[in-house]
Amino acid sequence: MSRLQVELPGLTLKNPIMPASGCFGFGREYAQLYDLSKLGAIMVKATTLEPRFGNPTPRVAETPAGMLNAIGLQNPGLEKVVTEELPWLEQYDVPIIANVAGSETEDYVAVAERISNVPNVRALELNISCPNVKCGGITFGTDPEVAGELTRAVKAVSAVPVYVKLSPNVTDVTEIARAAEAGGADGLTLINTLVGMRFDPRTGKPVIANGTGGLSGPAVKPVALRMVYEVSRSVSIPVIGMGGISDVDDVINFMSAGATAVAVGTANFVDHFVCPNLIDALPDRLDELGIGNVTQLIGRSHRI
Amino acid sequence: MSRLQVELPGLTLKNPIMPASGCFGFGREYAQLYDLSKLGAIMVKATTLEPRFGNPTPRVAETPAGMLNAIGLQNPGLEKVVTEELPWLEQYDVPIIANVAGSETEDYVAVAERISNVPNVRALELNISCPNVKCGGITFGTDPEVAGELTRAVKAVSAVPVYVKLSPNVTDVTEIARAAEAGGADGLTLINTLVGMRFDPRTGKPVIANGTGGLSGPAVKPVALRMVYEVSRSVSIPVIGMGGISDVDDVINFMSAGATAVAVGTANFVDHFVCPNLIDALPDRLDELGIGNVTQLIGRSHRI
Amino acid sequence: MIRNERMKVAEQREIARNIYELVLEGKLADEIREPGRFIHVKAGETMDPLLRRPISIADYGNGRITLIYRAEGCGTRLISEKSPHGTADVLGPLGNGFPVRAAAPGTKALLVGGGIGVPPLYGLSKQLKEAGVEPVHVLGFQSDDVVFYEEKFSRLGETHIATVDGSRGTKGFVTDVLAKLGHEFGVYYSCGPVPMLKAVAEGMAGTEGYLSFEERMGCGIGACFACVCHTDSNDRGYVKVCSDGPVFKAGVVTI
Amino acid sequence: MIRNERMKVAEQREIARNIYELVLEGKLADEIREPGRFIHVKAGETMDPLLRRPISIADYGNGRITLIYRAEGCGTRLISEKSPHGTADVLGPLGNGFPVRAAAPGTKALLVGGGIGVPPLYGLSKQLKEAGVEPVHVLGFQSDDVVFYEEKFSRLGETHIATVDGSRGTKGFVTDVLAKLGHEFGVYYSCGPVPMLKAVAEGMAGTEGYLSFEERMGCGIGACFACVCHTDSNDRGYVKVCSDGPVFKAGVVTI
Ligand SMILES: Cc1cc2nc3c(=O)[nH]c(=O)nc-3n(C[C@H](O)[C@H](O)[C@H](O)COP(=O)(O)OP(=O)(O)OC[C@H]3O[C@@H](n4cnc5c(N)ncnc54)[C@H](O)[C@@H]3O)c2cc1C
Ligand SMILES: Cc1cc2nc3c(=O)[nH]c(=O)nc-3n(C[C@H](O)[C@H](O)[C@H](O)COP(=O)(O)OP(=O)(O)OC[C@H]3O[C@@H](n4cnc5c(N)ncnc54)[C@H](O)[C@@H]3O)c2cc1C
Ligand SMILES: Cc1cc2nc3c(=O)[nH]c(=O)nc-3n(C[C@H](O)[C@H](O)[C@H](O)COP(=O)(O)O)c2cc1C
Ligand SMILES: Cc1cc2nc3c(=O)[nH]c(=O)nc-3n(C[C@H](O)[C@H](O)[C@H](O)COP(=O)(O)O)c2cc1C
Ligand code: FES
Ligand code: FES
Repeated sequence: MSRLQVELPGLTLKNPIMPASGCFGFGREYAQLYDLSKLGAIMVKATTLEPRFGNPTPRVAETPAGMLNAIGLQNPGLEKVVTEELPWLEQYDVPIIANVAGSETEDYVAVAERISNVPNVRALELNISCPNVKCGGITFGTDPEVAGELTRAVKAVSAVPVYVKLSPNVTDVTEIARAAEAGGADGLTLINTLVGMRFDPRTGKPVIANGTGGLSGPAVKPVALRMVYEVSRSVSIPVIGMGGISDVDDVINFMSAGATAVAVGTANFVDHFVCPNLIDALPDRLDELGIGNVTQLIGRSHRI
Repeated sequence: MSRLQVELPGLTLKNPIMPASGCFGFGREYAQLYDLSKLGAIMVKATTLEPRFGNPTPRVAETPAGMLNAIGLQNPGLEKVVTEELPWLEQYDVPIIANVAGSETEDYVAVAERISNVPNVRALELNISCPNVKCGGITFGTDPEVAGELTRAVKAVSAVPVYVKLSPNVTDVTEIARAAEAGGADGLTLINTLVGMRFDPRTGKPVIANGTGGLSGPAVKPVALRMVYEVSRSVSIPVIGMGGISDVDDVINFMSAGATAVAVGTANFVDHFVCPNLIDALPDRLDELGIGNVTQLIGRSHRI
Repeated sequence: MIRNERMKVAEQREIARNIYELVLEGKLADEIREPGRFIHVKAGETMDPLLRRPISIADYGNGRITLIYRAEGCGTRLISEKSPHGTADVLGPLGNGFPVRAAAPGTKALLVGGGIGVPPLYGLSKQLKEAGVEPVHVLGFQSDDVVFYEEKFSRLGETHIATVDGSRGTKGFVTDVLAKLGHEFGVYYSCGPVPMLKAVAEGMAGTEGYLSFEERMGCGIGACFACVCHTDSNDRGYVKVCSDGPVFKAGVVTI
Repeated sequence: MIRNERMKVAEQREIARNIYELVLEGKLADEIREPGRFIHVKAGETMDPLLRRPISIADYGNGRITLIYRAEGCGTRLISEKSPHGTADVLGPLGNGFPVRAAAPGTKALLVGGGIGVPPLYGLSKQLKEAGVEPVHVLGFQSDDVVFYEEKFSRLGETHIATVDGSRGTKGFVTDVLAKLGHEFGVYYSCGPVPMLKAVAEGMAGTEGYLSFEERMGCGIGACFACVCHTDSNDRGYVKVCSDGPVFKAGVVTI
């Protein structure tokens, strides 16, 4: 077994590195740059029942060591994703984690049921934490009861393991984590973006047309690491960590904090080869640290 | 009246710029660098009933465009603050906002009662949001009922207006804001730090001896701006905004978002003259923007 | 092929107030087949500023590309500090450029640029000329001190300058010049701020035209949906400026 | 007086592997009265890296200061890229240095440095020598390729080098050299990693000594309480490395 391999419910990953949802589309663009089979997995863009156009532009704004986005879950809708995007990805030897979003429980359930039966979809990621849509998304992610219920409803129909994606915009992230676990979640992914704003000093108006946006990138990394640490200590299901990862020590640190694998979002816009670069750099860094197998990193901070 | 002057309960400020609590001690060190009378106000370091030594070191760690701190409210205690530090500040023509912290309601009340009677203390800032102490601090700042009760208890004894300092580590900051308002707060200050962590890749341990620390600096600015915007729209008491302010456009933007004045924390460590520099830069920037009076900025984004 | 390359800084100079001409050397230059494409440049070496900056390729050839940009915000100011010892981390070439073949040899083509929208028209004009098309340039700037490349454009064809304050050429906007131009054009090409594009497209209605757009970008390659514009011309209802554009046929993007 | 100055970069060179000597010019240099004080340097021009970096003043005079530092993390690497065209944003001088007068003229003083703790001892040694004290240097390094200033120290007095891998001088630690030194010292001064300081203080127990400490810093001027160490020597129970130190009399800081 390769020293980079990790096991997660539904997923045997060649390595613990995958692009985060929304930062990699359905893989077509990055496939121009490198072989997607190299990746541990791919978290594809959020899929909703109907196609969505998303929010007006500007949809992104730079912030110190971070960015705000309010894409608004633009996607071609379940039908196209299932008949066009996911089959296209079949040519690569890489498990797909399908990010599922909606406005009501019924939407989530409908998307989950159908998408979980696509052959290369090995897990679902329930997006209950998108801050950029008026209904649905984050409202599900801030109330433990609602989060637990939704998880239960989706678990009932899903043909593959279900990961719940947690919002950092909460007082106690472990409370939502435990509710998702109690609802039957097979794993957790975190963090989604922090709600933020930027203003234009000339007009006094928000720069993002939507007003608020989701903050991501290196700026949020300390918050993400803290939440991965807290959550992984308070549940017994595995965690996929993300939030500001851009170099190999970030991978090491998220795993030390308690993540079994990691996802890379914003960094794909800065270094378009970041995922394969991290995968290549990891063995050498493990050597330097005197660590034989990447799994030895997982939750190392809890033991000391 | 100067075009930079702003009015707040208990405070007539020459200008809307003041150093944030904990980043300026009791002013002695910065007084070596410039005349403190230039400042709009000074938010002095948290004062507790008894002296506190604080947390073990390392207490700070750098993060992308930010820093973590876990000082742990180190301070010489109420007696020394009232008899030595505040009287020393009497030589400057600048109103003092005293930051009050404690582990129990009684501590807050005792500190508030005595410190609010010191002549140059024109307002209190109730620190219910410090993430770096085991009891007290943030626990008061995440439960609206507890926050409201504490505010009421302190208001009952304070000789000066009371501002409540809000934690960003909550699901709905407006809920705590409204509870503080209902408890009789004269104003709100926000944000305190976001809870974060950093790890050492070699050891797998947290870099900050305390484990977690409070994230501040430019990295948190988008979150701070969003919360100032939300809170100022949901209460009718004034807001002092802070979180990552370092340049004159940040001042403009926090005021546009809804702040009546702003505080500068971490930036004092990067540019030790940042407060006087901002005060000097503000009139020119107002000219460029075609704005006559700084008060015209306040909540400008709400009107458009 | 899209490359990510540390290109060598061959030259960098300020050619007008805050306007820089940067010449980069590397393999990426050989991948460019069309004027009007762009590259995505990492401004500094740290996490702030974070995002790459999209800059049009003003000219290319012989293993080099020329960029012309305004040092404005924090990112472009850092780029302007790169000196001939150094390198620049560049992703590209990206997007789709101006179709040179849309202009028939022997006809006149109109090129209208505004401010930092002018640079990609230079490479376009050179190629039109080579293809036997006669380029006519109408270039708008804020004021005399930010005008650049007037002579270079003049060498390729008739060139009109407009400045808002009248400190060089016609006082006013490019549309003020257009109104007085007596030519027949087979096609027009334009790049500049949206209000200008809009005015040009209206003034040239009936003539085939190509417009280059700007939009805030994340990835620059079509993956993040940051740079989406509405369209009625396809059934998705949108186009992405970074990968479907930045150049679109007039009428495609709703402005 | 503490100044915040954009000092001119006069010289910058790598004097050992990843070890740089940086000479800065400015008014700040005239404010320094004592060896062992430090400055706080802004590494880049943006928000990342954010905090200033504390670096000891290795030498000063004639309107110049010399820093010697290891380019390790992101901040010191950026500092190492500053070239003689540029400037460095410096706050200082900060802290309290080594008391030269603690050594009586005619006596021998022991100076023990480890790695990047060696630099401030150079300025100290020069001043001791001028004051008629005979400095004896014991300098520890990881290996031959990171040894610096051996010749400069040798010119001032007896100099012993220890390297962990034995690639230069004595194999082992500075304490291995100290054990074999036959001299009588009136006072010792030391700067380096805490385990070294501890070992030196133990080995020299009974002799008056001064130790220079490092601690993570925020403000660098005593306002933020980041750099606090326990002490039994005052009734506050603590000292701040940045403003009470970095040099403390041996025994003051609990190690
Ligand atoms: C396809 C394309 C081609 C371009 N070609 C050129 C060119 O040849 N010459 C030139 O001077 N400029 C060009 N621009 C505009 C250039 O990208 C911006 O001026 C630049 O990104 C501003 O960065 P900054 O660091 O100066 O500003 P900042 O204000 O620090 O930028 C903050 C963020 O906003 C983005 N941004 C700011 N202005 C623009 C803008 N107008 N368009 C898109 N994003 C923006 C930045 O990329 C960054 O992410 C082009 C833009 C696009 C989309
Ligand atoms: C009073 C004093 C004098 C010093 N003198 C010298 C000197 O003359 N030459 C030299 O090479 N080094 C010296 N150091 C150590 C030097 O400050 C650190 O090596 C440097 O800050 C590391 O920055 P970085 O960007 O390379 O590392 P990073 O890992 O990027 O630094 C991250 C953060 O940790 C802090 N940090 C990292 N290491 C240290 C450290 N050892 N001490 C304090 N803070 C640290 C940085 O300042 C920064 O805030 C001194 C430290 C102090 C406190
Ligand atoms: C442009 C953009 C679009 C995103 N879209 C989605 C999405 O569709 N579904 C989702 O669950 N998360 C989405 N996210 C959040 C990321 O998957 C990730 O959780 C977050 O950005 C933190 O990671 P990072 O700092 O590495 O970007 C998006 C993030 C960005 C920047
Ligand atoms: C080193 C340090 C110490 C702080 N101590 C206090 C404190 O004692 N009381 C308090 O209310 N806030 C304290 N804060 C929080 C700041 O007052 C401020 O709310 C926060 O840092 C955000 O502003 P900034 O990003 O400008 O630093 C401290 C912050 C820092 C960085
Ligand atoms: S910038 Fe990402 S899709 Fe265009
Ligand atoms: S670094 Fe702030 S008190 Fe020493």
